[in-house]
Amino acid sequence: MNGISMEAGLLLAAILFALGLMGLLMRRNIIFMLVSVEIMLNAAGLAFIVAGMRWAQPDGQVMFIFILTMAAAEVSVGLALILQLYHQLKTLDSDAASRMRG
Amino acid sequence: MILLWMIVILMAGGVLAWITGRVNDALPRWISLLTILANLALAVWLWLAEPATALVPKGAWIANLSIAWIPQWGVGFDLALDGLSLLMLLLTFVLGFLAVLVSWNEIYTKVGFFHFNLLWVLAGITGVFLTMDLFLFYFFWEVMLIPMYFLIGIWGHENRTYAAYKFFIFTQASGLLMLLAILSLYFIHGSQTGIYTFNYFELLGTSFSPAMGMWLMFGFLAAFLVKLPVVPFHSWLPDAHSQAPTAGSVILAGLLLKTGAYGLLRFVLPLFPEAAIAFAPWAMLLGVIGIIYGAILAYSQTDLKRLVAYTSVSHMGFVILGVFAFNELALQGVVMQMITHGLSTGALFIMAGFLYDRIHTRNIEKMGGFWATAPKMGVIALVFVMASLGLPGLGNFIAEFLTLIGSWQANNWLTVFATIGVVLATAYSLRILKKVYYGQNLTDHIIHDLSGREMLIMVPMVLLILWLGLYPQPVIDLAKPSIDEQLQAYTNVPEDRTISMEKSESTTQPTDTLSQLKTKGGAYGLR
Amino acid sequence: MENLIWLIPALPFLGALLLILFGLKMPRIMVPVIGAGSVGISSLLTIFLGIQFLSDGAAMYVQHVWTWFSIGGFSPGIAFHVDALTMVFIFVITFVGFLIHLYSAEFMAEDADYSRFFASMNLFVGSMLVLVLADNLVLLYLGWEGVGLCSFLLIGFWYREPANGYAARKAFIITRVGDTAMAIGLFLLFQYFGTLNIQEILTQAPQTWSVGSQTAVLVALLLVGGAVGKSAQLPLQTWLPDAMAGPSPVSALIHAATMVTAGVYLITRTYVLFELAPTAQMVVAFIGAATLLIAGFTALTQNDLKRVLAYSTISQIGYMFLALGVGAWSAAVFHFMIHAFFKALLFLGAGAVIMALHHEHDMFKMGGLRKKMPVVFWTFLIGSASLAAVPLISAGFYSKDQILWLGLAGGNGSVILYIAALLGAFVTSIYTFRMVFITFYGEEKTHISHMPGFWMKLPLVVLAILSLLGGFIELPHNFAHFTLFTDYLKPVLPVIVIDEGLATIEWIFQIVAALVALSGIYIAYLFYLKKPYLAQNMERSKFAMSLHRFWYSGWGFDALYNAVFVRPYVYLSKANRSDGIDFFYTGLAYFTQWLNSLFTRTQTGMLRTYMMGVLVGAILVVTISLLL
Amino acid sequence: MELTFYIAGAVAILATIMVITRYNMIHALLYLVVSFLAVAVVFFTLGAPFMAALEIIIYAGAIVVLIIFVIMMLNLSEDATQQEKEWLKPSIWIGPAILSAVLLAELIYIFTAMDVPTTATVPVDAKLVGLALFGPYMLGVQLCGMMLMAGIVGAYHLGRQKKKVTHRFLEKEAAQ
Repeated sequence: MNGISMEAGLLLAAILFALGLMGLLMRRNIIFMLVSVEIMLNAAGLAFIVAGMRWAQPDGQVMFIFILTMAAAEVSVGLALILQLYHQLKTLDSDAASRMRG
Repeated sequence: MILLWMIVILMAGGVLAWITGRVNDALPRWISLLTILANLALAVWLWLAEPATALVPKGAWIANLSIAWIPQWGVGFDLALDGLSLLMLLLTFVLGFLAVLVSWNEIYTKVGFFHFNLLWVLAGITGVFLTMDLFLFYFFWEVMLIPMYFLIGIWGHENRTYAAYKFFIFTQASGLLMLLAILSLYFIHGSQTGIYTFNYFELLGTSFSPAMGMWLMFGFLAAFLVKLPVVPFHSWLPDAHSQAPTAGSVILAGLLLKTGAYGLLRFVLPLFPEAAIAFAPWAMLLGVIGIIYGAILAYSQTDLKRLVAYTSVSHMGFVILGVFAFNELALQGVVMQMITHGLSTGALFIMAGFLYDRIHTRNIEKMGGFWATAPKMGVIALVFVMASLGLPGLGNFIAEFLTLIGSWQANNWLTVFATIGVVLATAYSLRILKKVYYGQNLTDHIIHDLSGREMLIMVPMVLLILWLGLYPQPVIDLAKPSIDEQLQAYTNVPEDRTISMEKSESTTQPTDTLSQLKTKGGAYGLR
Repeated sequence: MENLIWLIPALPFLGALLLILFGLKMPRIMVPVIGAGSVGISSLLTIFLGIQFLSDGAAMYVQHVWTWFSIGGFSPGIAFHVDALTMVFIFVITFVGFLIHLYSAEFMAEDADYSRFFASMNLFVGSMLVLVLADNLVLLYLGWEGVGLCSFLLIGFWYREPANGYAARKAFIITRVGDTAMAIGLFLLFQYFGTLNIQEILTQAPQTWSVGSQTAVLVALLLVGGAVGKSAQLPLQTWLPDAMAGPSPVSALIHAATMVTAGVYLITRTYVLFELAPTAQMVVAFIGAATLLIAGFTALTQNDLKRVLAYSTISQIGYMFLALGVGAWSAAVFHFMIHAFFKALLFLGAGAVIMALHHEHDMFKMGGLRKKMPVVFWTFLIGSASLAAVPLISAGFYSKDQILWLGLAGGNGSVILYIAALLGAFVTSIYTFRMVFITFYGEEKTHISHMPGFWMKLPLVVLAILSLLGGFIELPHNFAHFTLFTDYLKPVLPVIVIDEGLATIEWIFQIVAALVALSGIYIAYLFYLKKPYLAQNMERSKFAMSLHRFWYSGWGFDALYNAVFVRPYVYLSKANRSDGIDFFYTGLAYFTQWLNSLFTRTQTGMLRTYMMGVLVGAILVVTISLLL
Repeated sequence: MELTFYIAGAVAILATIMVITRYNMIHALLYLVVSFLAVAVVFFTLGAPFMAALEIIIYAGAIVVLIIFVIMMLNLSEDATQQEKEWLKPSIWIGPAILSAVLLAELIYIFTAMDVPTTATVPVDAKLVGLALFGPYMLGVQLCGMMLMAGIVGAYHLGRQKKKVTHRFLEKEAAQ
């Protein structure tokens, strides 16, 4: 039992999420975009944990673990894709990969 | 069980025809012919055995079959056969038989796949005519749609792709509306009684608020009126009919349109008596507009198949006119119209196919004087042209006369206009005869008279249409119990109305909770 | 014998069936044997039936062959009803029909479609018999439409000529307009009586409706609609002159003797309804009077021999309608019978003339045939005398005089009707003898190629005898009390009430009628034989010319209908050939395509743009859910 | 404890701002590690020590290290930083920033406008989490396993350096 209110936790999560979103939209560098996505995922996990604490249920933490796993998988696949992309286009500019031609 | 066999035989025959089509072109033809004949024999046997089974206190039902399919959702594999279905099945197999014969010398590409599609369309139609489970009904409704799309799209005439798409989009879009209505019906019935089921008999007693009933009926009507077709929704039909191969046109005009009429009789009338009565004058008006509009358009067409297609629009107007007259005479007329229109229009399409075979055009401006060299063809064409204008002694007269005399009891003025449609029918029908068979032959082609195979197709049709015109009583007797059943809801209307009004008040309760449930998903849930 | 009634219509049908199935394969000689033979046997049966009918004194025979269909108490049967009225009609149909078949055996002998001709003719005779024998209105309607079909087939018999096809189609469609009215009448009758059995309706109607009831008037008028269509009366008369495109025997049988009088039969058959609806009966009388005048004046100006006869047929049926309108039922039926004899005779005679002159229809290219074709001339003359109602010796005098007299003295008679009928009679005798003088007198203008043989002369002679003697079975009251025909029909049709005040001076009117007929003949003689320049002088005046043109065109009815109905309809149909409603759906398709091209632009491939979209969407969703 | 929470939260926010504004990638990643650590502290203050540990091990440890490795593999030159400077102009970032701010404002409004009585959080220990994971969420755990497997296989497949470009999405681009 501690005195931290749920609002404060959720507020933090919201701010982190918004910052991640801002980063995602601002940067053209694809690695920065990936990093921003990580921040957003992390913020979502934080929200889950705060909610779980509020109701004294383990479910929030379980969800965080799932998000964590997902983030790990996502990062590995994402980085692999970035590697390929750089190999092909010789740049990390996300706008350069705007053509979907197979 | 015999009902299931009918569908299974057709589907299996289709697959077999496809497989053997890779080996040999003739095999699929024979296989489909035998398949359909087997089914025809089954149907005839059911008919002849009918007096014995009629004594069973089941009422109108001659045979039925009920297998649980997806019991969790209340979906059953329920088939049942009454006089109406049996008549439709007989028509299906007769026309199917003729369709195979017609394509004997017409289809040379992908013969196996053609017959697969043909048989699957027939299987779908058979299913539609038999099924007593709305889910299954929708399933078969789709089964008959997709093979038909291929029939038009692959073996059709010059503009086939456009026609096939148009056909598909019209019927599919309207079918989805029906699915929506079926699902709402399912949930409404479920929330009222606690029994979630698609079974037709269970759903029969469902009552709704008047507005709800109206909307649900419109869902069903959308599918059936497009299929029928009724005038503002008819524009797929001329394209599909004129572009389809002969067998496709025969099945489209003879059977697919009838599924719409059958749906009206089987589902719309008994399920939504309230809404149907409220909508009846408008429906009859649509029918009359269809009769006259179709006739006017048919008059000026130059493409023979297109002309016949518009006559279908006109003739199907009688169906909706009769259905919404809610009396026995009119409904008998409608059933008769379904059968005789299937035969007469089918025959006219087949004649158009024969002519296309000979001169490779469907343009009647390029025809003329064919009577001189093809008198047999002329006589048979004469019979069916006369059938289409409603000459007494041929089946169509009985149909139109009964429909009109029945609808007269319901609405005088509309019937008067519908009767005027018969004059217009005379104009366009005689135009066919005059353009094609009268006058001078201006083409270089010498028109050969009908061959033995062609006579084998046409002679039974002539005999059938004459039989239906001179002694239709067996058909009427067969259809009577089911028509009585469909009309049950209308025999004591005032009483019914009060009951359902009371019920409709209680039904508002569950729908209200339903609507609350929906909004729970919104932002308010967070508070 | 009464169990064999069904054979009377069945035999011609059988003949037609045989000819349709095997007509092309059987030896040529068999075709007329089957065609005429079946009708011949029918007529023999009819005569036997008639003898039995007269001798055993039964009011009617009814034979129920099978129930056509039966739905909830409505069960019209294929059932035949024979009473005195029917007997007259089936006698005329089978007997005159047989004679015309005999005639056609020779007349059509050269035609390639010999068997098609006889098949259609047999089908016609069968349908016509069904029409008059039917015991219910549905079966009557079957016969009614059946004869319409045969009329269509036979008018368009020489189908290679496009004009014939048009004429056939016109005939069918115009009569169909009338049939529609009749069908609506049937619906109305069914609504009130729950049955369409004629006898039941006739017995129930007086109990259901009072005299002058609006429904009764409506029903009667609708039936009149059917009758005017079939009988080529105003306003649906325009098809009959064009129907002359068919072979002459067809014109004789269908468009003179039998089918066109179906309307007369229908009204007579349902006379009870008309007695309940005096207004409708009045309408019938005036339709008859107007038609007989219009058609008579039109006949005056025609050049085509058969068209003269066609208009005269319209005019004569107008007399029958007039008789029906004043309630002189038996007079109408009597005139029907006599008219069948002499008009069939005239058409057959005209056919012989036309055949002899290489299918020349124009009277002014004929002439001088009196010497060359004596049999045809004399029989034609007898027919003409009957048509013009030459007093005392011709049958036509007795039947027409009766109508004239009853038109004035009958219960519903009036002076207007009488004057119209008298004027009509005057015109009739002018145009009839104009036709005779132009065709048979004067000098020969076209060479004769084909003289009628025995089979063509025999029917002419038989019909000529009937046209002379047929009238003596019914004499005017003041000659002798010898009214066989009226007495015979008395059980079926009520006897007309005669104004007693006028009855004493009936002889004056008879003399007037006789003088009118004779003076008409004299005027024709004067204008076309004695002093032809008189006619030419008259044609020079401007007024006469325009009047002539107006009459020649049949009082402009064709042009009127073309302008009011046909052309707008065809225009409407042609204008909308590609189906206006379809534009909506193609428009929908184009709209969808346009939307597609619009939304494709958002597919830039830029990740950040997509993200921006997601963000805007999220903001929108959150905002909306906050606001609601 | 409360104070720790607020301080850690502030650190996390600041560090994240730094992450998204750095031109140099490695600097950004270092700030990211700080951000993750701060969030881990937040977890700890909330009473979820096990989650805090996982956050440090996986996010701050594994994931960031993975990204650094990749950056090293790419062997970026000095130009990259220059490039970033060009890309990150106010005209580019002002729009997204405003929109994100709007969203944030709405979220804050939603959280603060709740009329649910604010109660303090209750710590839940790792044992309960374990029980839940291998009890009702068994299926989820299995799915996660499968997903990780798929991720590994996918990463291996995609990340392979090939002599010749064969990936169908990118073949044409490479050919140009």
